[in-house]
Amino acid sequence: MNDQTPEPRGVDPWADLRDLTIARVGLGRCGDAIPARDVLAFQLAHAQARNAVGATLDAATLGLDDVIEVHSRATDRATFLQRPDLGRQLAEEDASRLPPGAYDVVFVLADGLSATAVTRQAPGVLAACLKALPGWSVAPIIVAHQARVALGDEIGERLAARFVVMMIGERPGLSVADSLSLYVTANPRPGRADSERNCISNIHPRGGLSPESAAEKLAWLLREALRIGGTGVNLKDDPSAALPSA
Amino acid sequence: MNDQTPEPRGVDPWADLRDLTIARVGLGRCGDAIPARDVLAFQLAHAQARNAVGATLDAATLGLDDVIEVHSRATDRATFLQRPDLGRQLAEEDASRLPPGAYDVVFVLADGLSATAVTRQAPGVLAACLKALPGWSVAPIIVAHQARVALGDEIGERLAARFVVMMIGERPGLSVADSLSLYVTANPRPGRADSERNCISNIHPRGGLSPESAAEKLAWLLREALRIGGTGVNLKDDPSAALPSA
Amino acid sequence: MTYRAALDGTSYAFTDLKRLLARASPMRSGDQLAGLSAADDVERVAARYALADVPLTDFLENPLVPYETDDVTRLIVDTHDRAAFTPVAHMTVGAFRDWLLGYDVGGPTIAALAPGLTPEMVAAVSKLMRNQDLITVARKVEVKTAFRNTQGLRGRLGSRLQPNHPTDDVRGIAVSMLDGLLMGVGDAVIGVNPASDSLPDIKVLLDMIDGVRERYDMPIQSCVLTHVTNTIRLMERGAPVDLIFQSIAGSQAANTGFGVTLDILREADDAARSLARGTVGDNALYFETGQGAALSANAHHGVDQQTMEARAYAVARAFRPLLVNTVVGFIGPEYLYDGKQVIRAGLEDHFCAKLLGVPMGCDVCYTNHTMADQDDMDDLMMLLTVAGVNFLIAVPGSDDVMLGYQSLSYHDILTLRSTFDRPPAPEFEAWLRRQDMLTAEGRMRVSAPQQLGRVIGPTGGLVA
Amino acid sequence: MTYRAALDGTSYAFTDLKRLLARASPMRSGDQLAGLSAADDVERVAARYALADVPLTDFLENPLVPYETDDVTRLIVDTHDRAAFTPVAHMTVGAFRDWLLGYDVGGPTIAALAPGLTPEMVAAVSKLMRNQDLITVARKVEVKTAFRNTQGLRGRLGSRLQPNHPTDDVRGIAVSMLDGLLMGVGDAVIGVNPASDSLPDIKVLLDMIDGVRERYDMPIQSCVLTHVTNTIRLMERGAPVDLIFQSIAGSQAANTGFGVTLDILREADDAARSLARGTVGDNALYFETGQGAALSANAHHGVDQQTMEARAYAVARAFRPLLVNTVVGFIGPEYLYDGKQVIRAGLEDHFCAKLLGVPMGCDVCYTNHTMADQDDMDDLMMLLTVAGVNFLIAVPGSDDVMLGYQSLSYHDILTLRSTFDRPPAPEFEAWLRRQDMLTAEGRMRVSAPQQLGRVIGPTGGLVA
Ligand code: B12
Ligand code: B12
Repeated sequence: MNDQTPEPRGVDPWADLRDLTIARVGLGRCGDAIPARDVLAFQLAHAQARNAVGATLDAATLGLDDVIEVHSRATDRATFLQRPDLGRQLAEEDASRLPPGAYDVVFVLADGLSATAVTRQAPGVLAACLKALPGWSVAPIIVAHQARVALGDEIGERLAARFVVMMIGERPGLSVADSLSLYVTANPRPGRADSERNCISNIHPRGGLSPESAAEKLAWLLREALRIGGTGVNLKDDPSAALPSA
Repeated sequence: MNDQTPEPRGVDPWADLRDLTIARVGLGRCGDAIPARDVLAFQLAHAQARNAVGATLDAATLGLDDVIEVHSRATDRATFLQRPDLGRQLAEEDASRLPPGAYDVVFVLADGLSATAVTRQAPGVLAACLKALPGWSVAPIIVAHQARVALGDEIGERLAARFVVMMIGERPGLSVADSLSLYVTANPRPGRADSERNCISNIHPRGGLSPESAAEKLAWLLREALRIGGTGVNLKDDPSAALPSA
Repeated sequence: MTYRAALDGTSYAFTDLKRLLARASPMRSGDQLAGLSAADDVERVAARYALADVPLTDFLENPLVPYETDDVTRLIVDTHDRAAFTPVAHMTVGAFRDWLLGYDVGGPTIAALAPGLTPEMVAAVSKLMRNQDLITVARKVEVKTAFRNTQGLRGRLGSRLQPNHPTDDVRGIAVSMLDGLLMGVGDAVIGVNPASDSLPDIKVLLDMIDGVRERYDMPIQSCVLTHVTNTIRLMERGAPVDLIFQSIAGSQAANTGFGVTLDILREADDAARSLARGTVGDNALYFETGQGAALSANAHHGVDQQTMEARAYAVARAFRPLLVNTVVGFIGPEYLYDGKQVIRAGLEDHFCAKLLGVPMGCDVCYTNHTMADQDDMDDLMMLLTVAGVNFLIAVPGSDDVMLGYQSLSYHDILTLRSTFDRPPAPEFEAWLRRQDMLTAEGRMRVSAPQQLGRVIGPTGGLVA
Repeated sequence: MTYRAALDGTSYAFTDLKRLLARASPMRSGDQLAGLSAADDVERVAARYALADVPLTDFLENPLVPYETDDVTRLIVDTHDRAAFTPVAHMTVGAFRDWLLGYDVGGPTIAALAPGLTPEMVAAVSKLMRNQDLITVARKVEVKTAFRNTQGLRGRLGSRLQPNHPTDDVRGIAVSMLDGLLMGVGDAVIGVNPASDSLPDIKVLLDMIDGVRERYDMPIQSCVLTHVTNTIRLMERGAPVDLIFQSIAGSQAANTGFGVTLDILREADDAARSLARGTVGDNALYFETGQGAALSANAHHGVDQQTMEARAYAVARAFRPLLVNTVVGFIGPEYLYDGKQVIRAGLEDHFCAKLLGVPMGCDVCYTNHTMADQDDMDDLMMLLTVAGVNFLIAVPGSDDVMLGYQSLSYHDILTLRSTFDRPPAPEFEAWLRRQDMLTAEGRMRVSAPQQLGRVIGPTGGLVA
C-alpha cells in the first residue's frame, strides 16, 4: 500500500524502533497521508475507545472483601459525562455510610472515565500499595461509582483520613483504554484545589507504570508529604532535594 | 456601520429597488462581509424559522365545518421530521373514516413543514378554489396531521376521488415561514411519482401568490388535466399550446 | 458473494457489495432511514476493512442495480472504458485510495482514468477517505468546460447567481440579479428557479436576462431551472435558451420520478448544441443532484445514498454538461441530519464527481429543519474552495425567498475570492475590469446600483 | 447596568455585562453546565442585538471579575493602554466588528491597537462574528516571536512535535521524536508532556533532546511541560531548559488551582531570559490554555467560558511568550460537546488571541468521550491554517499514548504544508534543506530512520 518508501518491500526500517514505544511511529506515507491500513486501525481503536467510556464498574469482579460502595450524585453514565460537578459530590444516602475513624489513608477505587481500568489494574495496584505501606492505618476500601477525582475530598473528610488516594480510571486513549491514575490529597475536604494534590498516572501493562513502581512512588510521596506537611505543587518528586534534609 | 459605501450616509441608493422584492438585496458591505445589523437580522429570522418547523395544526382554528381529521403514521413532530416514509402513510385507524364516493376532487389541508401556513392561508385559498370550481363534486374537506405530499394519494384512493389537491405547508424560509403549496394529482393511489403531479407554490401574502391567482391556476390545471387525461410533466401550464386544440 | 472481516476475534460478514458499501458509509440519517447503516461504529470499521480488500474489478462484475431493469446501470456498464481502467485494474479499493494520494499521481493521470472509473468505484474509495483525503485528491483534478466563458480553471472559482422570487416577478428578479452582478457574482450562470411552471412566465425571465446580457455584452450564460421538457418547448418557440437544466438522480426509477429519461436528456443536448449559442465552448447542459433524491422517491434499490448520488454523476457526464452541482443540504435532515453530515457529504460529492470527470460545483446550503447554521456553511464553502470546486451558488443575503432555504450570500463569494485569491472565469473577470468594477488589487468596488443602472430604471421600472 | 433589546415586540433584559456576554455566546455545553446559556436561540440573538450596541468603554468601566480580589483583572486594567485604544474608543461592539472587517483596517493597524484592547472586548466582538469573520480578521494579523527560529511569519506554519510516552521512557520518546523530525515537524518546539512529576526523570528528557539538537545543529527549542515550579528548580540545577511551560487560566482562583501566581510566572520569565539560550530571539515562555479550565476549577465567577479563556491570553501576553496554544478539544464534552463546538471554539480562541497580540497556536484535538472524529479535525486544521495560525501540535499517528486523546498527526502537518504552501520557520526550513530532507519542490522526502540515525542506535540503543 505504500509505494513511496525507498526501501524494498518487506524490509521495515522501523521494525526495531517500534518495540520502544506503543506510539504509532513509522507508519509510512502515501503522498502526505497515512496509508489506508493504519487509518482503519485508528478508526477501529476509536470505536473501541468510545465504547470503553460507557463501561460500568462491578465491585464484585474486583475480588476484594469488605468494600463500601458509594455513588456520586451523577445517577447514570450520561449524567456523569455531562455534569462533572455532580461527579464530585457524594450521593446524600451514602454520606452516613462513612463514619470517621483514626485513619492514615483511605483508598478509593473510582471508575472515573474508565471502569475497565479499575477492574483490571486497581486490585493489583492496591495490593502493592498496602504492601508498600506497612504500619499505616488503612480505612475500609471504598468503591465509588460515577466518580471524579474531587469526590475523594468528601470521602476523606467524612472518614477523617489524613490522606485520600483516588485510584481512578483515566480517559480511555486509542492505544490504552484501561490506564489507572492515583491522585493523593492530604487533609482532604471539599474545596481542595488540584494544586493541593499529587498525581501518579499511566498505570497499565502496555508500556505503562507497573503496580510495584506505582506503589513505590506513592509510598515515597506519602512519606514526603508527612515530612513537609502536605501534598501539592510544593511536594516535589525530587530525591536530590530531599536528601540533604533526610 | 458601513464605511465603504461611497454614497453619503443617509442616502440609500437601494431604497426604491428594495420595494420590488423581499430578497435581502443592497445590504452594504464591510470589507467583503455583511454588516453586523444584517447578520443579526438573519440570525433572528433563523431562530424564528426553526421554531416555525415545530408548530402544530389545530383544526378548530381553521373555521371550517365538517372536516375529517386524519393522521399519518408519524405519531409526533420529531418522528415526522425524521421519517418521511411514515408521513406518507395513513394511520391505520383513520383509513376506515374515508369511505369512497363519487367525488371529482378532494381537498386535503396538510400541515407538511409549516402548520402556520395552513392555519393562515388554507381557509382563504380553499374558499377561492371552491368558488373557481362551480359544479365540481367536492369530497368532505380533510385535515391531515404530520402529512407529506404523497399522503394525498392514499386519501384520494380511499375516497375514490378523480383528483386530490394537497394544500400543504412548505418548509419555512427565513423571510416567509407560512407559505402554502397546492399539489394536484389525478387518479390518486399510493405509488404515484412526483412526475405525475403538478404544483402551485409560494402562496402567501408577502409578495407571494394571492388566493385568487392560486385558485385560478388550479382551476386551469384541473380542466386541462381532464382534457389531456392526467396530471404531471405532460400537463404544461402553456396556454399558447392548449389554444389550437381548444 | 460475501465479504468478510475479522477484528479482534469477532468476524463480520456482508452478504453483497451494496450492503458492504452501505455499512462502510459514515453515519448518515438517510441511510439510517433506509435501514442500511452499520449497527455501530465497530461494524462500520469492519465493513471498511472488508471494503479495502475488494478488487476494483468486483464492481464491474456485480452491478448494484440490475442491468436489465435500470438504464443508468446500462449506461455505466456500456460506456465503461476498459483501456482507461488498465492502470488501476489490478488494485483493491484500499490500494486505489493510497495510490490516488501519492505524489506521482497527478491531475492528468486521474483525468485520463475517469472513463475507466465507475461511480461505484469512486463511492467505494471515498468511504475509505477522511475529509482531508477527499480534498487532497479532488484538488489535483481540473475539469474544464466552456460556453460564453471558461469554467473550472485551476486557481479560479465560479459562481451561480440565483435571483429567485416568490412569484417570478421579473423586476424583483432583476433587482436580485443586479445586486449579485455588482458583487461580481454570476460567471457560472445566472440561474433562476421559477416558482411557476408557466411557459409564458418563464419566457419573460429568459428574455429579460438575455436582454441585460446583450446590453452589457456580458460573457455569461443564463438558465431558468424549469423542467427539461418545458425548456425544450421554449426553445422551439424561439426563447433565448443558453443552458438546459434538469434535476437528475442515480437510477432509472428516480429519474422517472423526476419525469425524465436518458432519451429526453439526449434530445435536450442535441437541441442546445444545435442552437450553438456558446461563444467559447459548447457545453450546454446544467444538472443538479443531491444525496437522498433517490431514496426520497423510493428508487434507491437498497443502495446507500452516497453511492446513488455518484451514479447520478454517471448520468451527468454522458451529456458533457457545463455545470453540475449537488444541492447538498437542500433536501433536509431526513437525509443529512446536521452540519457535520452536510459538510462530509459536500466533500464526498465533489470528490466523486471530479474523479468521474464531472465539472462539479456545490450549493452550500441547509434548510430550517436541519441542525445547521451559517458557521457550518462558512466551513464547507472554505473547504470546498480548497478542494478546487468549480463553482458555488449564491443568493442575496443567503436567504432564498422562494425555495425557503439558506444558500451562500453574494458576500460569501467575495470572501472566498479574497481569502483564497480565486478570481472568476477569465472572460468574466476581464468584463468586470472593462466595467471598472474591480480595484487595482482585483477586489470588487462597492458600486451603487446605478453602475449597471440600465438593468432597472431609476423609478424601479425595468428598462429592458 | 441593564442591557436591553426589543425584538418583534418582546423585550429582553440582561442585568449585567457578564450575563449579556454569556447569553450572546453560541450554544456550548460548558456554558449550559454553568447555567449561563441563553434559554433559546431567540434570546441568544436578542443578547447579540443588545451587545452590538454596547460601547467598548463599558468594558473598561465594568470589570467582569472584581478588581479587588482578582489579579488577572488588575493586570488587565492596570496595563490597559488608553492611547492605543483611541482609534476605537468611540465604537460600540457592533461598529467594532464592522470596522475590523473593513479593507482599510490591516494587520499593522490591529497590531497597534492590541495594547488598547482588553480580553472582554475581543471576546465580545467575537460573539458577533461568524466563523468566516473570525478567519478574515485573524489572518490580517501577524504575531512574530523568536528563540532559535522565527515563529508566526505570514505564509508559514509552525508545528510542535509532541513525542509523549506513558512512562517517559527516554528511548521511546526519542523514537517518536525521530519520526516527527523525519516528517519535518517540530520547529515551534519539541515539547514532551511528562507522565511523571519526578525531577530526575525530567532532566533525562531535557538532556536527551538537547543532545540531539546540538549534534545536528538544529535551530529548534525544546520543552518538557512539567509544572513551572519544577522547571525553575531544574534550571537551578543546570538542566538545559529552553522554554518554560505552564498551563494558565483567566482568573486568579483558576491559576491558584493550577498552582501558579503571576509572581511565579514573572520569576520564570526572568530566569529563562537570564539563561539567554535563544539565538535569534528571547521569547522563552510557553503557555497552554483551553475553554473550560476556569469553570472546571469552579473559578469562573459566573463568566462564560470563552470570555474566561480570552482573559488567559491577557496573562499570556504579559510575559512575551514564544508560543501559546489552546488545547481546544482536550478537556472534554462537558465544555465543548461535539466537533461543531470544538471547531467554533478553536476559531474563536485563535481570533481573540491574535487580536490581543498573542502568538497563537492550537492543539486541534478531541477526547474519546467527545462527539467528534478525525473529519472534524481535518476541517479545523484547515480552517486554522487559512486563519494564519502560528503553529499546530502533532503526535505520531494522531494518537497520544500518554495523555489519552487525539491530536493531529505528523502527516497532517505535511498535508497542510502541501495544500496551503506553508513552509515551517525559515531557519528550520534551511536546516531541513541542509540535511537533504527536502525535495526540489520543498516536499519532505520519505527518509528512513537512519537519516538521523544517530538519534537512536541501530539496535534501538540510544546513542546520545
Ligand atoms: C424540496 C423540493 C424539492 C426536492 C424534493 C425532495 C424532498 N424529499 O423533499 C427535490 C430537490 C428532489 C426537488 C426536485 C424538483 N423540484 Co422541487 N421543490 C422543493 C421545494 C424547495 C420545497 C418543497 C416543500 O416544502 N414541500 C412540502 C413538503 C411537506 O413536501 P414533502 O412531501 O416532504 O416533499 C415532496 C414535495 O416537495 C415534492 N416536490 C418537490 N418539488 C416538486 C416539484 C413538482 C413539480 C412536484 C409535482 C412535486 C415536487 O417532492 C417531495 C417528495 O414527494 C419547493 C419550493 C417551495 N417553496 O415549495 C420546490 C418546487 C416545488 N420544485 C420545483 C421543481 C420545478 C422541481 C423539479 C421539477 C425541477 C426539475 N427541473 O427537475 C424537480 C423534480 C421534482 C419531481 N420529483 O418531480 C418547483 C415547482 C414549480 C411548479 N410550480 O411546478 C418548486 C416550486 C420550486 C423550484 N422552482 O424548484 N424539489
Ligand atoms: C484532563 C487533564 C488535565 C485537564 C484537567 C481539567 C479537567 N476538567 O479534566 C487540564 C488541561 C486543566 C490539566 C491541567 C494540568 N495537568 Co493534567 N492531565 C489531564 C489528563 C490528560 C487526563 C486526566 C484524567 O483522565 N483524569 C480522570 C478524570 C476522571 O478526572 P476528573 O476528576 O474528571 O479531572 C480532574 C483530574 O484530571 C485533575 N488533574 C488533571 N491534571 C492534573 C495534574 C495534577 C498534577 C493533579 C494533581 C490533578 C490533575 O483535574 C481534573 C479536575 O479536578 C492527564 C493524563 C492522564 N493520562 O491521566 C493529565 C495529567 C494528570 N496532568 C498533568 C499535569 C502536569 C498538569 C498540569 C500541572 C500542567 C501544568 N504544568 O500546569 C496542569 C495543572 C493541573 C492542576 N489543576 O493542578 C500530568 C501529571 C503529572 C504528574 N504525575 O504530576 C498528567 C499525568 C499528564 C501531563 N503531563 O499533562 N490536566
